[in-house]
Amino acid sequence: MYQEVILDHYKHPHGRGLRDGQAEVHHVNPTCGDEITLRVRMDGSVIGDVSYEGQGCSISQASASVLNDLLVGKDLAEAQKIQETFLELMQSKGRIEPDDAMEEVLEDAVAFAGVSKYPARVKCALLSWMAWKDATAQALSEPSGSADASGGKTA
Amino acid sequence: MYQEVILDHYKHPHGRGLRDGQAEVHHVNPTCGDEITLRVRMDGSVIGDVSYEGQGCSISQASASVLNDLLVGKDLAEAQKIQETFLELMQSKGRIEPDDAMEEVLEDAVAFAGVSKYPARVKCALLSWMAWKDATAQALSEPSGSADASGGKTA
Amino acid sequence: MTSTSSAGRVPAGLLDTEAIRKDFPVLDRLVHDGKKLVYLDNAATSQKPRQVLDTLNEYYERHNANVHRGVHVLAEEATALYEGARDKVAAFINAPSRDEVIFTKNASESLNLVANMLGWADEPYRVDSDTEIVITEMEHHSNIVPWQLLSQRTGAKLKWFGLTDDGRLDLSDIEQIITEKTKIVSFVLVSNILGTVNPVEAIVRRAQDVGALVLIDASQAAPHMVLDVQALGADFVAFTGHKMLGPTGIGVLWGRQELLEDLPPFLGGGEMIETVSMHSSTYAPAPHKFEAGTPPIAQAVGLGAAVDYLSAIGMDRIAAHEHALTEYAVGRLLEVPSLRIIGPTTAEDRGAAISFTLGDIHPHDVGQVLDEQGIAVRVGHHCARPVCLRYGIPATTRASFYLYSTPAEVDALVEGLEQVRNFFG
Amino acid sequence: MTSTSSAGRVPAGLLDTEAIRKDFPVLDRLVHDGKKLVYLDNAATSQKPRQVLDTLNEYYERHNANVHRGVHVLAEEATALYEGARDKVAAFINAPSRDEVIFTKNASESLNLVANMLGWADEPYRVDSDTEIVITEMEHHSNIVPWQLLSQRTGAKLKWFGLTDDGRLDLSDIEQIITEKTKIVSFVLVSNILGTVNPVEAIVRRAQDVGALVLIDASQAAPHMVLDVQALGADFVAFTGHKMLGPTGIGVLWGRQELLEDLPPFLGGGEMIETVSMHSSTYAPAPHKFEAGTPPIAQAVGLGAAVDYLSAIGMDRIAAHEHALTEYAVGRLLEVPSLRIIGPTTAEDRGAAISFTLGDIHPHDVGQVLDEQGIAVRVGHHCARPVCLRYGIPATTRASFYLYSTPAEVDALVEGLEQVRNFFG
Ligand SMILES: Cc1ncc(COP(=O)(O)O)c(C=O)c1O
Ligand SMILES: Cc1ncc(COP(=O)(O)O)c(C=O)c1O
Repeated sequence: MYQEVILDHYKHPHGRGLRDGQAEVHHVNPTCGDEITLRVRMDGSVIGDVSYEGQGCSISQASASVLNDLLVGKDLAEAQKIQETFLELMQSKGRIEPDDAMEEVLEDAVAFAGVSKYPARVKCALLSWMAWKDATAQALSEPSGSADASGGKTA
Repeated sequence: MYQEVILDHYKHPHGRGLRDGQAEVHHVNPTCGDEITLRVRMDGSVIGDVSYEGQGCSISQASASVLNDLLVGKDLAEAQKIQETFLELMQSKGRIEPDDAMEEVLEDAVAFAGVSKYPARVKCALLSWMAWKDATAQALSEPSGSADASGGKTA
Repeated sequence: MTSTSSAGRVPAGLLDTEAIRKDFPVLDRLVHDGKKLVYLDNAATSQKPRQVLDTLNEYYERHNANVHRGVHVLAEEATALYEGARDKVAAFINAPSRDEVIFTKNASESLNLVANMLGWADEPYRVDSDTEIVITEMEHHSNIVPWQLLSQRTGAKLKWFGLTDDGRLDLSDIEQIITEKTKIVSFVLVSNILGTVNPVEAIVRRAQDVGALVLIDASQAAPHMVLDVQALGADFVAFTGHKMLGPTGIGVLWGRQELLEDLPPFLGGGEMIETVSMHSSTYAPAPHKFEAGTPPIAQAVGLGAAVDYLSAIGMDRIAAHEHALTEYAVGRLLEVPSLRIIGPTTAEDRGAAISFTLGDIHPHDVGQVLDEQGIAVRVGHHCARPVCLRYGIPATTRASFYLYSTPAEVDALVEGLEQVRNFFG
Repeated sequence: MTSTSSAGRVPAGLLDTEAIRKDFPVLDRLVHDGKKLVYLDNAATSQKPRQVLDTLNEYYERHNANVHRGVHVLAEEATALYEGARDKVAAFINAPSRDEVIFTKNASESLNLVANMLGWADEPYRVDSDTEIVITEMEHHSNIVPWQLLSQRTGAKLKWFGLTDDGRLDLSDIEQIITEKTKIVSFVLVSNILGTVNPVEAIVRRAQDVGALVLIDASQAAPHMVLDVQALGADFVAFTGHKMLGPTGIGVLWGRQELLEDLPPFLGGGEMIETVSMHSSTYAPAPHKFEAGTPPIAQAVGLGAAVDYLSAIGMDRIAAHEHALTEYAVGRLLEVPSLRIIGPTTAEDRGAAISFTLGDIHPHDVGQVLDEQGIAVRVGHHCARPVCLRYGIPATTRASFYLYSTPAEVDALVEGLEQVRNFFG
């Protein structure tokens, strides 16, 4: 599963470090302690920057680096499509063999296809992507930023 | 396990009914709901009477009848010896084959030897005997009658 | 066992028990010097098919590891098997989400779990001294004692539905029993002692009207009929693996997701946390929040195999088999002089457990003499002593059937009861 | 695996692992295209010998029935087997009475059971807002979270012993931590992450001086050394079956008889009662008082077989084997560049679980690359996150040994770590 591409991103991460943004989130993978702090800066409907700091395994670190590569500069709708495609690949339990179309969308991120066979590592690969999704939602719902999380039945 | 003797005692119990006594106890076999109310009258150190009422299976009823036969009129020490011998037999898991000496002590009660192979029924056979032991202890400790049941560690 | 029914009516709708029985090694067991076992104690626990035992062996011989935290092959496999069992159970009960299926050790833990959650919950779920708890007089002790404990500890008032003379719930005073103060209504779907199938809809509707939660004890339903938690309309459903061909040591609590999110945890420990520091902890989302410690991994996997086995036959066909057999058994038992069925005397809205008394012969004696003929029934109060009190009897003898039970076994029971009567007559 | 140790020292005192390994089917498992499994994840769960699996099969194929209430052959047999398992466990831990052995579903339930009992207890045991609870910073989450919950629910103050830099309990402030207000001191006998064996006597003595109860988490001790509850001097001892060759789904709580008599029940339901009416219930004597519902029957019987297996080899010999192996492993691991052991770096007062970090290579990556070579270790915080916080690390890699582990497996681990370093170097 450790493709050369993954190791490269791990050893030389792209866009690492925290820079300005409209929203910041902190996500943890409770089963292994991987952590990421991630900020999103939107320039209108374009992803202006995704900056991050964190600790974790090669998979989670490389995945954040790939995310930065792929999403920064993209239009939100396109970025979301990339995120969904990556999610689909990671949840495929090794059953998706990325084709050219997918490779077009995911670029380096297709290297994570092998990781999808290891459920315990899928969470690592998705950590930064889930954080990005969360931070983006917050950035867009500024200044309120609080979705209704109560719910439940009133007696 | 249903010896003729047991069935006889079951169908024609000896000494059944509640009469005067110095102490009364009520024992329950929680696993099957067998119940007995039993009274003991001591005439000095002699068992004056053991009277009882109850509901239950043939084993528990017959055992109470046999107890009445065996213990009434006996000296306390002798009665206790009989009780202990019966207890030993019932806890033997079918491993004790009553010999002449035991038969001398237990008389009709040796018929319960077969019951000892059935753990679920041993409690039935012992119900009245445990009640008798309890009631006798109470009768002897009159008028106080309350053993210290608290115990435990003080912090 | 080989004779055809002396009553001459061979019920329709039966399963191919000859084929099914081959899957259950214990049914070949000989007892008491060569008598063939007639196992009619299925309401206490069911036997296990070869398929479940093979699954257990394969788990232990090839995949055994602790779940959820490992990156090695065995840990991945064990986790996939354990979580796969959750998927199977979720599908079996038509749960909207797999995350609503909590594995416990038995139905009793499932029921206690809900009682404890509600005691520690925040409003609007909190059970306290201003509130009421509703159960019924036909509950298993495992659905009585947890509520008595909760009532003692919180001051909440415990109320219950009584029983009619023919073994059904008396719902005539439902408006007085379930009120605006009621926080939880917990009742059994199929009684383990009376066999009664209870009218879920009427109770759920009233509970919903007053905003009370509903917990259904489906321990005697899940093994025997289609169990659809969405159709039931309850908030929680509890059942136990060992009565439905699964191993001992595994139970299930299904709960509506939003409730599981809102309610506090029960047992604390490994697996149920998100993050722990010495000062405070946060909890994992359900179902893990309610599964502290190493779960009964092999047992969940075994329950998954049991559910596969049941589904392959079809729960509707199993229900039809048992219905036909129960109808036959009720008919034949009522022919036995001085036999009184405690519970419904027809097969309508009735499960396959039949309790009875036989004159004034004590059930212990009935059971023992049957046992000597190889016939295994249960005797006693069947963990439902209030029912015995209600009908003024110390105990009952109970015969209970399952998918492998046959009319010939019913006949053996009836013949056995004749012998009991001769013996104690 | 075939090469002799490159370190050249073959440790003395080892068991005949060649013979022992034949009893464990899973140890022949090939993983990742034919690599032989090197199972070094024993602190998470142990593998099961054929003898335990045979016992489970025999239980289900011949004797399966619900326990305690039946008069039929199977019920008598199942009860005898289940209660016989209690006798075996009682003997294994030198319990003064078999009635002091409570079967639970795992160690986590055992620990929660005590915490809950104390919350509902009367004086003098009652934990409330005037009282204190003492644990340590090296506890498993299962011995932290129950006490945090109890503390939140009762207002009692939670205190703990910190750790020294070399992975031992810092008892220097024992008089300030365990005080007259302390009601319960709960601590681990052998740490599952550090491997540390804790000084029981000093803690028990201080607890007794102030009249506090003591609960020992022996989950990592019972599988590996002679466990004598009388010698420990504690009031309660908890452990879990699946780490000591037993099935999943079974745990043990031992408690002193007079305490079990005085303390209130935890789960309510069938089996734990004496008599039930709708208005009130009374409880059976211990151990049944604490065993609500159908117990993990097969699992208890399986644990009995595990205890037989361990005893036949001898816990002292198992301890000696592991000690020798640990000494060897510590030595070899310390040769690996940039490897840092988290926990004691000698084999003194140390169990057979060794946690370490490898430079700044994340444990997930270490574990994964080892796994590709067939070597199963555990990575993460091992349900002891406060220990990771204490030592400023996100996680560790942990190798843990058992009676079937060999020096060749230690060598395989060390070689595997070299590959990890090459890969991420
Ligand atoms: C020290 C310690 N305590 C408690 C536990 C909890 O045991 P279980 O998960 O079986 O409840 C474990 C193992 O996970 C442990 O290592
Ligand atoms: C109706 C009912 N509820 C609850 C239970 C408790 O199940 P368990 O003993 O598996 O906890 C049983 C069976 O004993 C039952 O028949």
